[in-house]
Amino acid sequence: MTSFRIDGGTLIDRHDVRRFTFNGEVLSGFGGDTVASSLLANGKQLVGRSFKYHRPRGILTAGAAEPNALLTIGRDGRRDPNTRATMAELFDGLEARSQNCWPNVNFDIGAANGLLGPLLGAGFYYKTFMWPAAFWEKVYEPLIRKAAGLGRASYDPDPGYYEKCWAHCDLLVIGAGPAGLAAALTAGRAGARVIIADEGAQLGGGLIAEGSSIGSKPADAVLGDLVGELHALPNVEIKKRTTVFAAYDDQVFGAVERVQKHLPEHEINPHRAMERLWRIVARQVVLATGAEERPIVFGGNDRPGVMMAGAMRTYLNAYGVAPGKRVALFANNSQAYQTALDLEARGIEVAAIIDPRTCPNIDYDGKARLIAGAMVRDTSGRRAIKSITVRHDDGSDEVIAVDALGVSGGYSPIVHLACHRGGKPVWSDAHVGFMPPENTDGMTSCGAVAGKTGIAACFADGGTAAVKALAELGVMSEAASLPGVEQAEEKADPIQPIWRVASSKGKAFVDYQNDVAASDIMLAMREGYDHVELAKRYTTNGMATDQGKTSNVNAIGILAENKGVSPGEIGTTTFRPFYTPVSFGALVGASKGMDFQPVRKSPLHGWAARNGAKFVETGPWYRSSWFPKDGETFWRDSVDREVNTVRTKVGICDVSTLGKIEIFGADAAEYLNRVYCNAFLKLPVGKARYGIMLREDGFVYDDGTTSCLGENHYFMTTTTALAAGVLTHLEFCAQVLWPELDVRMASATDQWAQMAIAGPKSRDVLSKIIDDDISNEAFPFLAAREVSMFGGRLKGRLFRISFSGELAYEIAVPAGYGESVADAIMAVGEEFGIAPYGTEALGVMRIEKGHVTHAEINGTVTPADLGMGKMVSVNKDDFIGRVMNLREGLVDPSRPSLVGIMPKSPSDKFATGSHILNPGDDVSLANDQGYVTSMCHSPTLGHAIGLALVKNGPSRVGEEVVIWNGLAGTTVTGILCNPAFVDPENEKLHA
Amino acid sequence: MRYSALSLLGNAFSKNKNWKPAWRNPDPKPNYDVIIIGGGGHGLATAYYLSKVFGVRNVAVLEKGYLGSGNIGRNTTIIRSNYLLEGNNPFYEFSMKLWEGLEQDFNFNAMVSQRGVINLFHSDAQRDAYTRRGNAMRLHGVDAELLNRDQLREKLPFLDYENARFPIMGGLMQARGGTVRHDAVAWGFARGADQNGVDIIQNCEVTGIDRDGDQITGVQTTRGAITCNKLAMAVAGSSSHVAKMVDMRLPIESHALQAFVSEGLKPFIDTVVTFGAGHFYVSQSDKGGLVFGGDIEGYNSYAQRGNLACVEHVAEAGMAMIPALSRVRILRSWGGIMDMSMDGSPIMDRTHLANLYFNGGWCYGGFKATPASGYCFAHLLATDTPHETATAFRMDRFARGYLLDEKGVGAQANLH
Amino acid sequence: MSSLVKCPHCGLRPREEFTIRGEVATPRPSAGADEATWFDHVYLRDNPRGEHREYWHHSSGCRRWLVLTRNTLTHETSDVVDASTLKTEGAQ
Amino acid sequence: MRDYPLENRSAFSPDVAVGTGAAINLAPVPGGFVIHVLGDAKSDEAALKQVLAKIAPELGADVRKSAPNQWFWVGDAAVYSDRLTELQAGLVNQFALADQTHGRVRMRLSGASSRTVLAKGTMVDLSADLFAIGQSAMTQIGHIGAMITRIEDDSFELIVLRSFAASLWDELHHMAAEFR
Repeated sequence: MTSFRIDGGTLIDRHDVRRFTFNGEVLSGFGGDTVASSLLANGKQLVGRSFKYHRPRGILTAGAAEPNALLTIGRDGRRDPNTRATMAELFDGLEARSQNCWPNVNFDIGAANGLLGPLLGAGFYYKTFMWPAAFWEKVYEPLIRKAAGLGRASYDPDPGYYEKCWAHCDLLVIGAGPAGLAAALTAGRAGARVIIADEGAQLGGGLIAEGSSIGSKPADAVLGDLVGELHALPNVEIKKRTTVFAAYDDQVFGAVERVQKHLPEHEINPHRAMERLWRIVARQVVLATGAEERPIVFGGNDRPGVMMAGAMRTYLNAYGVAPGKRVALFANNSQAYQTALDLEARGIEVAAIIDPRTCPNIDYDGKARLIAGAMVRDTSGRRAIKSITVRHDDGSDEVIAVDALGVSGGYSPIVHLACHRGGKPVWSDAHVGFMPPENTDGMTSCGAVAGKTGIAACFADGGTAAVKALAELGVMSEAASLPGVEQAEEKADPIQPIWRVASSKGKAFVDYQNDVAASDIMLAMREGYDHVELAKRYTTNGMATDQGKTSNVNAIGILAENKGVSPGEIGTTTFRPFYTPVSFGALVGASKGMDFQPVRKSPLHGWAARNGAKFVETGPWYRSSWFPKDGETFWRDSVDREVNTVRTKVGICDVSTLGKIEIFGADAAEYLNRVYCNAFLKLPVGKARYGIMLREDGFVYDDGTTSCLGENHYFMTTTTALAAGVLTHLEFCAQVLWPELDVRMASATDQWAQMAIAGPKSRDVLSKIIDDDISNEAFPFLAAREVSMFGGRLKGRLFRISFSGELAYEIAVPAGYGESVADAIMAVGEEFGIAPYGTEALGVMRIEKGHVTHAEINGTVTPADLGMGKMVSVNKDDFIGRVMNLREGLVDPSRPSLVGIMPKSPSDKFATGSHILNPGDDVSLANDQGYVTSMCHSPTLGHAIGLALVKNGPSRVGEEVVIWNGLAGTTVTGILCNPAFVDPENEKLHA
Repeated sequence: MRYSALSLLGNAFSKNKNWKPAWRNPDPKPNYDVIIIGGGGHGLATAYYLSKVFGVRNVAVLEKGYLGSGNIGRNTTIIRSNYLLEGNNPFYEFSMKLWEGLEQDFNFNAMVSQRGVINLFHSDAQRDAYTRRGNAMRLHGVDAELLNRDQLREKLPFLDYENARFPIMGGLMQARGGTVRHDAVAWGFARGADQNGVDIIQNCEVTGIDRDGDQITGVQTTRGAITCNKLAMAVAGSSSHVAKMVDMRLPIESHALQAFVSEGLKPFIDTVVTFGAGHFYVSQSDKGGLVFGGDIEGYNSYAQRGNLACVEHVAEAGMAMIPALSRVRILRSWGGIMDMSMDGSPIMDRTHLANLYFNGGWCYGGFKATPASGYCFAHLLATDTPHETATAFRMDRFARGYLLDEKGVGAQANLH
Repeated sequence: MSSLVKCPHCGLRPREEFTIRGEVATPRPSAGADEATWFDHVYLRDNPRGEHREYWHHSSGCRRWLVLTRNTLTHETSDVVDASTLKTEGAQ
Repeated sequence: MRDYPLENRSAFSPDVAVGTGAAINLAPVPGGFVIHVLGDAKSDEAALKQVLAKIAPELGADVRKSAPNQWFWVGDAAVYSDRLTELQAGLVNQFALADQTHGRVRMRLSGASSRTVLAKGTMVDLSADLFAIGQSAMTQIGHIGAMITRIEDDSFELIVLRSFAASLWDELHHMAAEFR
């Protein structure tokens, strides 16, 4: 194989030989190479296939805009599909594969699609595949879906570590080309906090490819000096390999740093991020993102070997790679002539420069033949270019043999980040391109993105931009003086726009990756899809992985030309994040797998674990759900035993996850009276009360108990699920609705370990550790107060409340003592047969007792629906939800209301979520009577029981209904009943 | 021109030079029987069914931008009818049935793909809620299936079953759910309506509404004044803004929702899957991109864009569900403006003005509703009575307390 | 400001630290107000395209409710105050 | 049960790894107290602060502002609930005191890389000129709410809800791993 590696190359290190594979073939390159430069050096012009027609494609660019050279790099969990070979740094052992081709990139069966080209024009699929109707689902769609996409993603999890980080600066400089470097240096010298970010592996941008001298110094020496000084400034943070991918509100910029993507696996530090997401908060921004060289739309412009003229120069000067042996250039601007000079300086033959301008104003003194007023209309060559056909201004054609063609159709400023917040780019006839929007608060554009050409002009512009940006912050500075700046002059270099070579023979591509040709854009116009957005959506132009970086402006030009208007009138499609694609890994950071969300652990977690608890995720918490004992193989064995233990002896349950709020203040009672729908004003010290909180729309929000612990001091509990929501709601009420009330709240959820001690023996157990008298007389149902424990060594809060329906207490102790106290309770309870019980048993017992939870309080029920309508105060002037609770629809007697339900035959089972039908009714939504909200097996009753919300439920107790579960295909005859299955008279509670 | 195998072949031979415009580009006439404000999916579908089913053909659709420039072109393309409430479920099922025959009906391939929609659940409480919902669907004859973990693992082996913070327990599947090529829906309805004589007028922004007492007489637009006998609003996203022209305040807030697409991948996931322990839903487009989204931004917005915090939130949920997404790169994000109603369900009703009709409040469920919304709104416009599947979408349900609150979060728009 | 909020108590903070409730509707009606007034307060919104006043709660910071004046088209925030000042100002 | 051995357990397991590297070091701060001091929202903050300034030194307490008219008193000595009741009695209308000694966990992150590690979690700009020694911020570190206080140039104390303490510890551990 011929090597295209020649002398020179400022970025590569020829002592550092790196081996890699491309489609299984072992090749080598050097440190500093990109995969693209090393492939070119190895003579690999054909590297991939296009999406629709599977046409052979080569490397077009040397940067982020690459539409063609997308490779899959790596394997298994480290497999990166669709990686731009032009951005991937070469490392030893790298594995790269071509995509979207079978059996291989050189011979691809899918290329047969090309023969159907005329049928497969823009939008063809909208007009076809409809006959016969059934074929779509069975034949067409599977075929289309099989052909989807380019690279194949791995199904393996990624072993890499990722993270996120915030950064702050006075000035963010985006892009480290000559303009960006000058801006950073200017601001850095003025003492500002500067971050300069560049997507490349090295700083320099356009300076890297610059072969000639600047002022009196070689370009790479100038670059070295600049970077050296920036590194020495402590207030300047340099971020290489960092792509600023989006601009968000309030000057927050998203950037992704490819920290270790360029390293072979054995060099990766597992504790360091593979990629790091930066969220940069910038006070001012200098946008120095440069400009993208545009391809020209002509017949056969996609043949491997056709490359951007500027990219050729980069490969030549930075990587020491020749684009070919005999090269032609096709350009409508003068910058491409520098490529010709650089090629010739390295002894590469430049066969011709084809310039559509009739009298180009250039100072080219090279040897190449200059063909003015001409265009390239066709190319030939099967897998790589062999010749071009030039159409002269006299209409004659000439075929010129070449093995590479450099193209330049002008420059499109990279305005993305200036437009992400809604700004519209502005067309400039002078620059033949869309310039950044004029009013971008806090962002100053400079260099090529602002239309400047030439290193010196960009140096000067960068300095000026930084001075301006810093002045906004009240910082005076002086533009850094850089080589060549004093000689910088704007040279008139009129570009002649060519949106499409009209004489093109064969397909002239606009969007390479999506195979959108000029004829497709014109077809879209003919069919009425003539708005730039419609044309994009109909043809898919600009929708590939490169997001139209090389294609959008040409498509706009073609639309404009055909409509006879300026491209400015057509306008661009919307620039949206991301500038270049960003991995999920980077955006997720460390929040993956078990670390997706943080875990909250109860202070009794360790105690529960030692007692064998099975835990269940409940929001952020892990709660103990049951405690299996030896010999219990099925969860219900344990749950039934736990229930029986509580019902006959005593049990202990961790309820620490309930929300707990300390409420203080002179107006606390008045405040509680307004946030609960039932009365709270006269709750005496030492008493707890069950309360229902409504939302302002009159539906139940949450329930819980609030106890008065002292004058102006209350202690509220909320459900676990709504703890955060209730506190936020309470703060809204206190701060916004009634700031005149003196009420202060502190979340105390974490301060207390709280246990329910329930069962007929609960008092006996607690008496052993509580010093105070807790007899029924001294501490009756709903008593609540601080108690002394363990001979005065500890204080706790004791509440006589019960969710299980048994004689029960809840004891709260400072969290650190929780495990110790729980252990003590287990020890003293042993003689009474105490057992720990979990949320499952608790759930069973509350259903047996007819108590509601969020299974019933589902946001669409009123207190009356839950059988608690009488609790809603009719005496209070005002409370949250009072008025809306009285609306017609909320007092409609046919509303589903709480009722108990059990199977007619005790051996029948049914499921929560089953619906209720009247016997004999058709199965239909119109006949739906309600649904089962909760169910369990009741060990106390020996059969399944449930709670249900049923139309007119309470008045239908005793009725037979159908419990319908269509998902499971079961129907069970049920009987509606009182929801309090156990102890409806509340005798146990008061025992 | 009717699209057929023959027309495709014929045009291929003539190098596709003879295709005719899919729709006309008419100037507004001075008067229409019905003016529909909003040339998005719902407005165009309304015009289509008005002209096709109800014989009302003197109709204009006024669109301030290009046709389909609203949410029809910026959603995640999902269709499903897995609703819980009696007021919603029959309507969405009606929509599903219309989807199933749509392409033959309007002779445009919108690539309706019934690849299945699976909603994952991660707790007993979620399973119970999905059981209730699945049974409500079944009661109405809608297909629904509860999958357990093993059945799910067979279908979607690459979900995180082993190392998940919130382990997946199962899923509720609607096999008839799926995706549709969103833009094509707007184009198909537009082309069909145009062929029936409807004037689709682009770049025509309504700037004022003329009235005489409680009668609407016409509209002021950037292309002049136009009179009409009936005026219909189908401008979800901007409902409050347009309603303000007739001093109407609505139970609606506008919120931005971001959606995303990844780089094109070879077939990766062949159903629509919704995560149950975070905000994330995903499907794969026919071009190979993973199309996904999450929750709204949370703040009122008329800017069609969002912020990074929400992007990260969505990505985190996505990877919690599918760990293999780590090296999949996200290509593009975009934003749409949702009419978030105060109970999370749409409004389709007459208004306090005699001949003004309102259609909006679709929250983020507007796309799947497009055909039925068009059909039912056309029904309302033509007959002055709601279609039998849309009787619950009344404007006065908020005042009267007959809410359609699927989530049960109450009168806070950004929670729905 | 929809990425960052300048909390009057804590300084510049990211969106993630806040819980958003929505528009500052009509003031909460008095206890005796009729159902229509209440309906307006609970359900109806101006939802303007442009300047908008809304409630944000600094839930991961000082836990104060704030009122932002924010433009819904540009996302620019022109004012942030502690929400308790609404009522105190209204009373004056 | 008068002699039952009561034990105040740490939120961390006893074998929690404590780094000793110069670059980064994470350690629990055992013992001491945390008291949430709540002033009336309508009072003048400066006046409240003066009262606090008088009594805080007596407890050896550091006063860290958490919200308008609200502070955390943090100290290394043990304060028993009786003393708290006594204090509360003397301050009736000005302050409410909520003991959070058990509800909040303190840990210290120090070393040359401590600021870099924290920047992986919080948006608050902790550069020395903006966040001086003694300054506090209630903020979020990753997904977890925490109060950050600068103790020394390269040393920060974090106060986190007890239930989240182990999670935050793990998160910081990961964030700091590259510097160990």
